Amino acid sequence: MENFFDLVPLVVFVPLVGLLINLFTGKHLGERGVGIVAVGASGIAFLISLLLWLAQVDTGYKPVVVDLPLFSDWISIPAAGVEIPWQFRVDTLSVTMMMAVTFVGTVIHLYAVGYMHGDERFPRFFVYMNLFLVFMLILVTGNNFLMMFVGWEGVGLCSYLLIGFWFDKPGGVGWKNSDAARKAFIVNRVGDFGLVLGVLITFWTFGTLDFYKPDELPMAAHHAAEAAEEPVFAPEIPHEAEPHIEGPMGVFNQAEVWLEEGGHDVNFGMFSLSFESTITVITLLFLLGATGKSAQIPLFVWLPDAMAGPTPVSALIHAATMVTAGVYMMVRSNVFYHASDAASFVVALIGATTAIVAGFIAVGQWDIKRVLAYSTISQLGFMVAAVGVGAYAAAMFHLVTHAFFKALLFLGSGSVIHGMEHGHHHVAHGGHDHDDEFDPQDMRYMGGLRHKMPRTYWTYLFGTLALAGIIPFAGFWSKDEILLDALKAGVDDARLEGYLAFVLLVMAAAFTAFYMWRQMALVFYGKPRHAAAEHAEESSNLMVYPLIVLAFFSLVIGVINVPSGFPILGAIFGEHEFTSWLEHAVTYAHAASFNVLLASFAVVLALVAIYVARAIYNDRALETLGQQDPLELDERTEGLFAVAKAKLYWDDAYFKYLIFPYRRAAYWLAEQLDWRFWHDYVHKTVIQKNFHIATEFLTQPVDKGIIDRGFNSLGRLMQIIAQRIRVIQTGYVRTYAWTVLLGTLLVVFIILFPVIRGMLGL
Amino acid sequence: MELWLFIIIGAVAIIAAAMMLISENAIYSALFLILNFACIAFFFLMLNAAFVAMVQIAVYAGAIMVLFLFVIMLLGAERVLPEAQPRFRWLTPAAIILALVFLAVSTLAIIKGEIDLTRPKLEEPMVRAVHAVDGVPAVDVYLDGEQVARDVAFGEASSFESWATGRYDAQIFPAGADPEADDPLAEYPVNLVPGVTLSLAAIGNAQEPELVAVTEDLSQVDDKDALRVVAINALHGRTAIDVVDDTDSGSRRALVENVPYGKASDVIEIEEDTYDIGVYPAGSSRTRLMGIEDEDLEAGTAVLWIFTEQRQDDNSYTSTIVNLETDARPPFGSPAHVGQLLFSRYVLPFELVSLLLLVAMIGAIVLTHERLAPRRRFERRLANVPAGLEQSLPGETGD
Amino acid sequence: MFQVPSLSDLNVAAALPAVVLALGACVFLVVDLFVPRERKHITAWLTAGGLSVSLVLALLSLTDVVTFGDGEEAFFGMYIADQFTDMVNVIVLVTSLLGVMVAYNYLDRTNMQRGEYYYLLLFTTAGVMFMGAAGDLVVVFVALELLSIPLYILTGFRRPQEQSEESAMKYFLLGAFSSAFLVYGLALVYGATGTSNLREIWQAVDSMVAGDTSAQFLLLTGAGLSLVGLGFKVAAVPFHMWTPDVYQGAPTSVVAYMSVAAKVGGFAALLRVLVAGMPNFMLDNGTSAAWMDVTWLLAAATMIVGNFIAIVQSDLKRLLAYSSIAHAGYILIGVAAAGVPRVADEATQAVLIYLMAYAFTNVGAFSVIIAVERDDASNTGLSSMRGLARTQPLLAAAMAVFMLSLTGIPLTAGFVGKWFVFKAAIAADLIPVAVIGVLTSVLSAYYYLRIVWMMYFEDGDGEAATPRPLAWAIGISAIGTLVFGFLPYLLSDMAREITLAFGG
Amino acid sequence: MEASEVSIELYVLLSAILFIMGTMGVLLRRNAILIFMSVELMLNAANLALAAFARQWGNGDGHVMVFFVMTVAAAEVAVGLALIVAIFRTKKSIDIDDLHLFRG
Repeated sequence: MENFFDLVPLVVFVPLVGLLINLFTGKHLGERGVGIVAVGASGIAFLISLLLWLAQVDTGYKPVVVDLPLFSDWISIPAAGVEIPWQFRVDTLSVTMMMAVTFVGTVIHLYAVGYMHGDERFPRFFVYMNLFLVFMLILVTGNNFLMMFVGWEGVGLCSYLLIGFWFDKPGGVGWKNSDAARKAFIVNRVGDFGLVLGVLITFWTFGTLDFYKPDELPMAAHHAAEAAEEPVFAPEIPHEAEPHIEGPMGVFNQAEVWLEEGGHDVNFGMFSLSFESTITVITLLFLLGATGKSAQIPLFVWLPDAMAGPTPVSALIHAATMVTAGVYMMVRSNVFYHASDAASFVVALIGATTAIVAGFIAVGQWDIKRVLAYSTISQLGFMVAAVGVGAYAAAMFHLVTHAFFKALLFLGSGSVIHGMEHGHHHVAHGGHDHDDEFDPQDMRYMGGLRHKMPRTYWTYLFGTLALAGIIPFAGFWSKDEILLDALKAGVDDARLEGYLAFVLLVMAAAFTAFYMWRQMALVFYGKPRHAAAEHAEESSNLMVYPLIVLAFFSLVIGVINVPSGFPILGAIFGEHEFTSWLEHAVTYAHAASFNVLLASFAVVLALVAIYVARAIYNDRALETLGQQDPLELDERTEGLFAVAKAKLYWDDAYFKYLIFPYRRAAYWLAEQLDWRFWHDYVHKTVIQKNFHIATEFLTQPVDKGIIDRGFNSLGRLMQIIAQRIRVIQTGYVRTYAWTVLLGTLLVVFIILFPVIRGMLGL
Repeated sequence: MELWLFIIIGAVAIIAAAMMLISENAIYSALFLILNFACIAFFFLMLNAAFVAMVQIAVYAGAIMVLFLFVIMLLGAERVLPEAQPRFRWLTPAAIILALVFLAVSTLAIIKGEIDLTRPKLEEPMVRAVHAVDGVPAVDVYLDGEQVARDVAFGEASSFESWATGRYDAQIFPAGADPEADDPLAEYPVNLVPGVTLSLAAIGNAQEPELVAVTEDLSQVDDKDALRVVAINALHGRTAIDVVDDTDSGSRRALVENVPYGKASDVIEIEEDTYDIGVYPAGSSRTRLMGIEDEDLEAGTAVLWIFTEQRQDDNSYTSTIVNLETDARPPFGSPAHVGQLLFSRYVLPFELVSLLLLVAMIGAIVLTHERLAPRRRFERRLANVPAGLEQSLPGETGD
Repeated sequence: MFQVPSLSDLNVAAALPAVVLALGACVFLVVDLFVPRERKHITAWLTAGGLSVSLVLALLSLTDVVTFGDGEEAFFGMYIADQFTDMVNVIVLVTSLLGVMVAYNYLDRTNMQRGEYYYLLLFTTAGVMFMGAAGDLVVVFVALELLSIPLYILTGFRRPQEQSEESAMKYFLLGAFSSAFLVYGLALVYGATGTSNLREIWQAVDSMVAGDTSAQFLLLTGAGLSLVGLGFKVAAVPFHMWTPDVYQGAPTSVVAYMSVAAKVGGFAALLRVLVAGMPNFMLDNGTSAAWMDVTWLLAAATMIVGNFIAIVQSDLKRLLAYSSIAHAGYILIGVAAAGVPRVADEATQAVLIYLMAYAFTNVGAFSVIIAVERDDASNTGLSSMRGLARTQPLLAAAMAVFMLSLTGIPLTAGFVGKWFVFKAAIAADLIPVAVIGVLTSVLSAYYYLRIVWMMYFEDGDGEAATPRPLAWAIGISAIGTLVFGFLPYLLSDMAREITLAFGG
Repeated sequence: MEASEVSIELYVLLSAILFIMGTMGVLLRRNAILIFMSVELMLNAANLALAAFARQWGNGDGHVMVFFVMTVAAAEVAVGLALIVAIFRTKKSIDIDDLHLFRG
């Protein structure tokens, strides 16, 4: 099956082809055609990932580096010793990411076909979506930091384009949308700046950006073996892997070697740092990148606003895949993080704090998608914290399970919003007053949807339970793993961040269960609180079936990594399958055994939180729900809720301390120069128009049919050429024979040519 | 003389071909083609390809062209009417130019190909094994570890095998032995050069067998009544021998003289006849060591005699002659020559060609066989069908 | 005395699958005489049985479960029973079996149900098998004729329909013309090397390359002319002109079979002659065989011309004819790549993999045409595909799979074939050709996907009839196309051992 | 086999000339039977070359090849003439320029 590995470029190229097809012919294909192409491209990418997975299993999980033919030395300056080949890396980590991205991507694409039905820019949407897949897959399949960075920037671009997808919505919404897009873009730049700097230092330090060179195996197999409590989980990497290190190494093995030897300094020209400190600097810079992309403190502010994009975008990009890129990047660099205690500490702290802070904020939100957005931030915090405490496998595990149930929840919310809009539409046309205040995403207008949208309800319930960490749903397994690892880091390794993370995460978990049940209650229970909710209808099958698929996986996907010592299921599905699978790519992946006490504690905590939520948002409370939350009415929680509702004043703080001063300075300068200049030109023209120009520029070819026209005339050109050529096919035998003779002559002449040339002395 | 003949016949062939091309009437064309074929048959003869020449006349000019003529006559298709508006004016000059270029290129290829004209290539050397060692049941013979023959019993010979030229060590082993592991019974260095035909004869006795390489000549004898004979002296007593024609006791004639032990005589040619052959110690005509009576020697064969002795049950020795007769190689290009090739090396294509002819027969039938009229049984059934059903029955579509 | 060689001398057992088939054909021919006219399906079943037996034997031999005969050479080196032969046998036997299945009802409803059809099919198949196993130029030639002549007859089988007869005539005249070139080419090769045996040619070429260069002219011209003769069979540009006319005029069931079988035979023989016979034929100490340049030029021309003209076709059969020309180009890339000795094996395997993939896909595509074709051979226009997805969803899905496979979309067999061929081309530094290949296959999407488009997005009657054997054939082809697409290692494993190089 | 006065080269050259004349016949004549006869001429030219080369190499393989070419030609003739007869029945013509139902 080694041949399969050569297929890996296709994972990137198939969506690329899909997007090109839609770009060129989207206008003609119609929704159906565009949908088939886009979903097909993503589905094929998934099937190829599946084949890669099979191949990995078949070849004993050996990491493979695949050269992209013809592109293998895309950046090559031999004089400067710079050589960064475009290589793909197929190992268990990248295959995991590929499978998750493409599977969830396919399901969401399918959903989006239903969701975006009737949108005037339907093809453009799927062009962006496939483009996103392309970049995301470049990100996860790259074998060097540069490819990863290309993907990183690319997904950022797609995110920007998609958040502002509805930039022209009337009533100021479009303005808000493009604002949100810009916000995401700018905030991410800060993070990207950190990443770029980190990558540059990495290159300066190691002279290469390759993770591993071809045929190089992750070196510290023995580290992993020591770290694993039970030898069962020692990876089956053959022993010759170790002395294999000759010639140039990839950054990770090089780092291992230098760390082992110790005493290396990195010379930065004006000053030099010890290698260990350099690693810390690099990892912290990477962390900055991750806080941008994965929406961690302090850069998480963009993600809730990013919900302005269409819901499938929120589900795919801002919940399941792109935002996990930071986690993936850190897990990929686990060798670095493992080496730097300081960085690990910061990482764990940031992750855990984000988890609790975002969980807290989520409680105070009324927008159904905002709740989920903060929940996503919180869950990403879990993953980052897991990286911080060294539980790389657990982080990846939570990443995978989270991808399923968060995608499910977002899609479910999309279905709810769709249903609400439908109901509102119905009401508006039914002669009722048009309600300008109405917001289909505001949970205060919902209620009682359980009966209106039963299938959405049930799948949403699955997602909620999974997110809340109720056994046996997927979230339980992964969250438990993280908590256990955090505690273990605290107890066994006496690491402060372990304790800290554990405490914060447990609290965050309780918050999770609470706000999710609050959401369930507000959306699905009680009675409809608005005419729109009364007339809401179940969404189309095209939207519901993906929900069912995701709900199924939210229930069962946890069994891929049943902890050791877990009764029955461990015997059926194997223990720590996922961890031992990752161990072949992630050097410091390790697993902790099952702890009944902790697990029960977490589950009970979640159940208690749900119970509390149920008690507060009981039917009576829901019936009388006005514009205020029961928590708001109760004076004991009033203040807290206000804080949560105000997002912990985080955005305000940003505004006050960062943007406002900046603007003040700008205003001041502008006023000094020309008030008009600032307001009319800079603001209106430069910022607003720029956004429009940018997206117009990118999509005009599609929308205005320029590419289309070009493509058509290309087609016509080919037809004309073909018409010209077909003339030779006269239908007369004699001319056919004539061509045969002509061909013979040519063949003989060409084949004799070298000899004739030699003879004539040419 | 030969060159002139070639030029004249060649000119005729070319003119005939040209006439075939330009004749308006297809019948003339066919006749000119026959003339051309006859010329080619003549060239075949000049090239020593007697059999092919024969087939060319009989099959090609005879059968096939007659078939052509027949079809032309049958269809009345002697001429295709010229078009009022020739469709491909450009075709004629273009084709002529192409053809000339092609001719130029192929002429170049042929001339530059520097076909070696003077020296016909010699055939590959051939070897066979002959077993004449008393007391060894059967032997395998190897050349440098490659098997030439296996399981050759006493008094028998394997068939001739073509072998690549070069120097080899010939070895004999008891049948079934492993040439890698076991020691050979005897060894003998041989040098295979192109054109040579060797018999590797194992002689002597079981204790000390020896190998002798005998050069034979299988080519055709010029005199068609003659044949070739070689004799090997493998007599136990190790005396040199004479082989004498004893047919007419009055005029005894020594065929070969003074052949030492373990050596072969020169190849001699003798007339076809029935002979009595006697073997005597060299120079002596008194003690006849052995002999064969009334031996019919046929022309066109090559005979190998090995004079040896065989141990009897009572430990005495009896003289024996291993008498091997091989057909002389048929002359180049003769029917026998081609026939032998056809039935040995080329048996597969030969069978395929027979299938091909079968297919051609079927094809001729399929393509010209007229469709039968609608079957009667069907019609009869039609007559019995109720009136309303008649239309719904599928008729034979007259496609 | 001269003795006729015995069966064991001939090592007949090594050629068992082919021999069984050829003998079977002869036996069925006799049996068929006793089968009444209206029950010719008995002959069809017999034929299918014979093919199955042979297929099983070939598969056993390919998978090394059973080794027939003693060593690789049979009939004094005329027949080479190696893995290559086995694979060629399997491909052509599968094609042939599918060919019988698609013909079964088609012949009935077009009123040409005759026993000859089936055993002519068998003879052709035998011809291909012997071509693939040829160890001698004579066998190449004779087997080529055994492949061609039944095809000429089958092309004209729909007598007295004018189209069928005309296409048979064209095919025949041009076929005879090109085989004359082949004969002349073989004669020149013989003249240059003094032998017709491929192994001896290989040896002779070795010494020729080492020694003086005078005979190179003859050998080069001979190789070129052989390329012409075989290039005609595989429909390589500019020897492709017969293809569209013949495919359009011939009975569709014949086209379904011959579009693959003739290619398999032609390419197998091409590989035998060029890659086994004269891979070492290099000029001026070059690194690639002398015939490589011309082969890749042909490949490029074939891909370009085939794909371009296909764009403007309005008849399905004619469109697929140009498509099959284009595919000949892709396969020729593999042949060209085999000119570099170090990739010869890889390229050979790639060609066989491509042929295997192509066999399923192309027979399948033609089977769908059979399904939509009316009894009077009409309704084969592109418009017949309109609305097929609504009336015949399964058939349309199968057709979509075939079209995607022909385009070379990943996860179909067609992609796998292209993948291996392009890989071999890149390994052989034939990057321009590989690029042309990729570009033209992008181009080909234009007309293949138009068919998919018509089936799914346009309204029409979409009438079709799929009686059981035809449905089976389409199903098997579709499954084969998908299975090989999903599990490419099935193909690569099958081909892994194959080498054409003579040892030593 | 004594050396011949006429060199093999000349025979091959003659065969090339005849082969090309055959080609010309195929290209230029419209009568299907004549085209067919031209093909026969080409095959014969090839045979002549084969026989010449057989003489040159002194082995019989060339003769056997000639034999096979002739037999195959016979088979081709049988089928070809049958086809011509068949098409004559339908079209009442053996002018190959009348065969152009398909084009393009």
